[in-house]
Amino acid sequence: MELILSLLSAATGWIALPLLVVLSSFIPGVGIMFLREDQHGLRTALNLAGAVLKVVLVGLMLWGVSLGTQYEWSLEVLPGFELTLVGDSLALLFVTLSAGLWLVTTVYAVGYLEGSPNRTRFFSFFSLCVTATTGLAMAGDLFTFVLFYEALTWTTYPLIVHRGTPEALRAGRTYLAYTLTAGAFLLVGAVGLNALAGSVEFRSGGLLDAELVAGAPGAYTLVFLLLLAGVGVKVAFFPLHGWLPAAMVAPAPVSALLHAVAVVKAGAFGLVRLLHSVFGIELATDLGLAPLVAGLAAVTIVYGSIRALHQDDLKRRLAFSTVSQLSYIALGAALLAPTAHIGGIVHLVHQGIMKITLFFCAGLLAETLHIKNVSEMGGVGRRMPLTMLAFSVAALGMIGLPPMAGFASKWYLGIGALESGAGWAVPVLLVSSMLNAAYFLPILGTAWFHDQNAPWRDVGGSRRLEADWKLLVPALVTAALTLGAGIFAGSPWSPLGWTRLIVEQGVL
Amino acid sequence: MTPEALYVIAGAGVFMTGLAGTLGRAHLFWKVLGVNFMGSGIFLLLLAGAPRIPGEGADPVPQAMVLTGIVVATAATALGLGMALRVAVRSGGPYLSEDMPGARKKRTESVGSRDDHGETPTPGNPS
Amino acid sequence: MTQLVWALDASVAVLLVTLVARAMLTRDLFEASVLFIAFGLTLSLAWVRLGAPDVALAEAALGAGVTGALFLNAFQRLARTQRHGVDEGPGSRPGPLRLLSIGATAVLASALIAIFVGVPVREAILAEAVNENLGRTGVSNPVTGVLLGFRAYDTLFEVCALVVAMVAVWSLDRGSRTFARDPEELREDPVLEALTRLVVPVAGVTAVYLVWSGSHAAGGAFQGAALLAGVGVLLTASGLIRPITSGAPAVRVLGVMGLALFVVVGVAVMPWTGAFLAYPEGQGYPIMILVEGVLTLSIAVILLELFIDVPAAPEADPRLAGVDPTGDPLGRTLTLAGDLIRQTEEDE
Amino acid sequence: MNRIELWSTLLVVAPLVGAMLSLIGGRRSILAGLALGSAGSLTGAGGAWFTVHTDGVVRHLLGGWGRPLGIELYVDGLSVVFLSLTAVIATAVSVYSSVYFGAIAPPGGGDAPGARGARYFAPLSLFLWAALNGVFLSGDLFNLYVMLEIVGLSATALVTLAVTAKATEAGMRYLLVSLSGSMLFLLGVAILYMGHGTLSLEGIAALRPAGPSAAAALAIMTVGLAAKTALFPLHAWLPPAHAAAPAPASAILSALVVKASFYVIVRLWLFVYGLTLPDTGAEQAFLLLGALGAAAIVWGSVLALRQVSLKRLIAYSTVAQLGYLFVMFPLLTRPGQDAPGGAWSLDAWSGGLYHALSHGLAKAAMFLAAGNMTYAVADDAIESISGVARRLPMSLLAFGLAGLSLAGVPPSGGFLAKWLLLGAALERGQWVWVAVIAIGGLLTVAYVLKVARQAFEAPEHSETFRSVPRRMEWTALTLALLAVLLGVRAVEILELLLVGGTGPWS
Repeated sequence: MELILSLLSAATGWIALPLLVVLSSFIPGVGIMFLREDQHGLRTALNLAGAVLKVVLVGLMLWGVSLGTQYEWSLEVLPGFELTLVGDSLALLFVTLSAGLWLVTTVYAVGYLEGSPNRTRFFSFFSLCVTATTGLAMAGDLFTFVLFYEALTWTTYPLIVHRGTPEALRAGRTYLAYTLTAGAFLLVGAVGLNALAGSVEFRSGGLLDAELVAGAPGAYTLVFLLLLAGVGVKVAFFPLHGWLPAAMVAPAPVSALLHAVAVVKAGAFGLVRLLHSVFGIELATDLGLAPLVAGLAAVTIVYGSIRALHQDDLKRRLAFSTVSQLSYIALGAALLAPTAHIGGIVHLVHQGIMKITLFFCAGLLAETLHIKNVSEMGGVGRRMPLTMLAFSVAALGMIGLPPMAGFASKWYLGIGALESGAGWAVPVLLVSSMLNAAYFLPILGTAWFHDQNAPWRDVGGSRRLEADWKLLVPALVTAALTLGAGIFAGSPWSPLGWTRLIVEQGVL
Repeated sequence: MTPEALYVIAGAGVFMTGLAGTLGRAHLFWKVLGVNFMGSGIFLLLLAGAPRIPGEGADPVPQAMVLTGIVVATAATALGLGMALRVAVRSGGPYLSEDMPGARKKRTESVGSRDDHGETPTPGNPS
Repeated sequence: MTQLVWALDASVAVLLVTLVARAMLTRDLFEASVLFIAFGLTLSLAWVRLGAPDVALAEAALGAGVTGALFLNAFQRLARTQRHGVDEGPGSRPGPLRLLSIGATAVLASALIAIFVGVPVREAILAEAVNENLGRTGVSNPVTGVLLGFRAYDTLFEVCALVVAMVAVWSLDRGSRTFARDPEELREDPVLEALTRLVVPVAGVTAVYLVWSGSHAAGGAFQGAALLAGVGVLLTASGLIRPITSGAPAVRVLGVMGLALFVVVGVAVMPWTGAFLAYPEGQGYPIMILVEGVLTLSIAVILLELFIDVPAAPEADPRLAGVDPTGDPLGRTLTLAGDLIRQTEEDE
Repeated sequence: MNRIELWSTLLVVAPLVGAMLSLIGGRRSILAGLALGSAGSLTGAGGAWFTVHTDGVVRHLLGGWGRPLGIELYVDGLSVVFLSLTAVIATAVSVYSSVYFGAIAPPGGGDAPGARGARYFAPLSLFLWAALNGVFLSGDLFNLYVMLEIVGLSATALVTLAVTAKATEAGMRYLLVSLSGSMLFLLGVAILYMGHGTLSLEGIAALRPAGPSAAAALAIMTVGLAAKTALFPLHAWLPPAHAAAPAPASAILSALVVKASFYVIVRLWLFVYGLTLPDTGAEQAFLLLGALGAAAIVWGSVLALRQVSLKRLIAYSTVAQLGYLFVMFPLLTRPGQDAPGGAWSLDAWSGGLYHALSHGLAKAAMFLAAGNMTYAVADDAIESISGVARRLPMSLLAFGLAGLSLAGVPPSGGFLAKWLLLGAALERGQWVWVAVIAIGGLLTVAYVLKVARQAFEAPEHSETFRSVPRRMEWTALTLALLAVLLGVRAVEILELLLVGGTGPWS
């Protein structure tokens, strides 16, 4: 035991751990690609082994960072440009989120796709998708970020079109049209930043020097706008959000991945990096760019909520909810107050665990009872109580009721808005919370208190459980996390505690 | 005017006439012929234009180059005529189809079609 | 006297341009071929006037001779099957477009002349360098010295170009190869037979002489080979030897032998001299004569192949007509080849 | 004997001997010839790489004469990079062709067209290979002409190995363009020789060619070479020729042959004429080349998008991608000499040539993958490749990876090339090039996806699938993976490109 502990603590000192974290999903991903379609056991084993290993490695890194280890691994790609992976506390927050959720989503996906064709392809790209996400989370500079950001686009595409239906292909086209154009803007912006500043490194407090920027504010503003357009599509800022609801045709685990683990989070995370590690929040505020982002975020928050009200398709309603919720992160990051930053960044995690629970549940309903629309959900609480319990916990969290995780985010956001003098944001938050309640509470009401009002095609789970355990357990786990993150928000190891550490350490 | 200058002029004339023939005539035979003339014109320019030692014959280096050039031209001509004959068999005449009137409608930059590449070698011509 | 010489040069120059213009303007393929040969002969006169007898020989043998024969051959085959002996296509008739292009040609030719006139005259650095170093090659004809000594690398690849053309023409081949006349028919043509019997020995001896003399006077492998190839054409045409096909291993070996020897010699000297094609001091002459001799044979075979392998009267392959028109070229090829092989096996 | 003599001789002689070997014997000697050519070229390229890396620029005085009398082989980083690219791609294509044609007919199969491919592909491609190496090694103008002629003759013969009327016509047109281009090049050589009295590239460079006649020579040669490179608007011959050729031939033609004449253009403009020097006033000419390149990118991509035939789509993509190579030129010179790197933009130089490399690998992979698909469904129409995703996942993966590399999606060589080119353009604040590069990338994605989408559709007649030999699938995938790997680390290759390449000769 001693020996293992000492080995582990020695391992935490190995500063190339970030590379291993990336490889832990890359190698299974590539390996799976060369498996035959019928090698289910080996494929699942590879997948789970990678996912568990990633969680373990991330755990080691968390431990190491709390001990003060600085993780960094780099490879010179071009003269002057390195592929740099760093493991600072901000990166780790995101990595932990995606590694943890990837594990549960893998279990869920194995259950969800049982018996369907092309699983080799699916799981291969599933792993590669997470590889890209962890890579961009730990990117130490904009070059590395762009690299993984584009890779993320491409590894997600086969997942979105997985079903191969005309609808799926159309959604895939929409997705690519948005994200690739955005990728081109991001690329040009990154190259432009390098041409202007001579470096694209992420630094605490911002890379750019205020005096340098004062020399050519126009050029820097242009670069910011290009980069903003690049990340803005994945954050689904209004009016760049069109791809997200369209991508709902993908299988439920993919939606979970898109909305919680990878894609939109990559955009939000990129926005945080752009505001804090490239420009620096003071500089961005001086240039009037951070307020611009905050304004956009406020508009999107309200817009997304209003659109969500009118969706009968459950997944579409959740998608518009995502559009709205993501902008909380953007809003928090763009305000000039540490408290707001804490609120924004912690929402990255909170929104992730809550939204993934909701999508798991939506998938459960669709798989077990073929329920796709809100109007068909009457009485479903009696048929699938555990599922609906998980759903309710997450939905209430989204509205922001204590003690669920969402409450903490909104509380910090509100305080931060007042602190930074952006009092106008508080009504926005309130309106949005009311709208959240307006589109989530009716669902809960229908599910728990109405009678069955539509025919279900009940394909059932096992006799003892209401549904397949591989689908149900992940949903319950994430629901528990939602509750736990709220209840234990005071603990230093909770997302909130860790985020406060990030802000207090000055990593931003 | 030195004799060399005369031959430089002749070389330029031969080259340009050959070029004009290659571009202007649709018949593949004349295209190959034109390329040959272009070569001969350049050989003249090369040998007549090259610096020379007074009182001696032509510079041996361009002489060797022209010799090489003549051989290469022969090789190219043989291949060119061989191909032209194949075109004559397979397309029904010693012309490239887009050079022919009426073929213009089928633009060179055509989108292509299934039969664009799925054509059988056309059986020969009505002889 | 000098005026007379100038007049000669001027008329040769004018004749050259006129012949080209006539050849490019005529609609008759045969006429164009003959004009090409006449052009080649006039050009070799120009080479003599420019002090380049080696080039003159090569031009007469290869430019006018072999290439001219290729054109005549092509004419014959086109004319035999269809009315393609006469060009009816675009660009063949006089018209405003032609006038325009004649004008443009004249303008561009003047521009080209202006360019050449504008070139600053330099000393003949290379010619002098050749003179200085010729002794080290072992030959006294500077052109041969350049071809097989100083710039042997170019010559090697020039032979390579010939081999490539031969292979390329082989790879084109599909259709009958009946070039030779019927042996029965030959007996009824005493003139050709007599001519063949008379010309062949003379030409053969001349070819050997040309190769040997190349080391000190005008001549060399290419000119000799062209002559030999002419002999071969005559022999094949008269039916005294059967037409050689690309399938014959002997032809393949003969065709690449010269190139192979050239390469082998070039590499073999490297342990002593350290560079490709660098002959040891004093060994240059025998090596060059050896290479040249073998080259002559190979080039003669290649030229003969280039000549006789231009396919006879193009005719449709009936076996191709029934092939499924859909499919990539390769797919078609596959079925076709399979059918043919099966057929051959059945025949046997 | 110095090492470079050995390596450069090996590079030229090995494919040459291989070609002769494969010509005189049967199937076994064809395989032996291909193996000899591949092994010799790979060794030679590796050796040359090492030599240039340690010794810098090296020369091989053929015949021991040296310039100006003899011919010199000149080997710097640029040559080595192209030699290595040729060695890798031609080796892969050799492996591929040994199965591709071998599956069709034994060499002794008589006069049948299929047998012709099996019989003549190996010798022709090996001769082509030797001449390509010859181009990349040559330090002599006239030698370049001879090599380019051999390249042209063997390349056209490769096109006509396919038996259709289209292929014959395409080959004929290609031959005429190629020969005319060579003639224009030779005319330029004549002018330069007259004015400088030497044929050596370095010798002419030392005399600093300038003035109207030298400029005219350069213009004439460039037109000829641009026709051979299929630079817009002289590109019309390329799509039919590259589309009609047998798949392994298409791979060589698109990946290597057009690069040979591009290489000569680079040598002439940047090295012999030293046009990046500040006082040469070449900006307008560079701008023209760049504008033609930009037009090629847009025009080629749009037409690629409209094709219904798979190989024509890839061929038009070649037209477009070649445009990037010419966009490099206007970005090469930088305003303000005091900038680091002098008047020469390292980013543009590295980016342009890195693009040539990654395009070579990716395009070869694409054509081989397309060859597998058309082989399987016996049709070249895009609409008939439905179901390929299930039947030939490896080929489709190769096609996809190669396509993404062309589009500049990371990680790939194409991404790094685009990053560098964009950097050079933004450094000068020239947004036009930025826009063209970005739009070209998006259009590339569009036409690659057009193929990929069709591959995912359910096939109409699944029973018509022909099984594809594994080796054909693996070679395509290997090349595609190499194109991706180029994106992981470029440092060594870019350093190599700077050996003898940081500025014009003086």
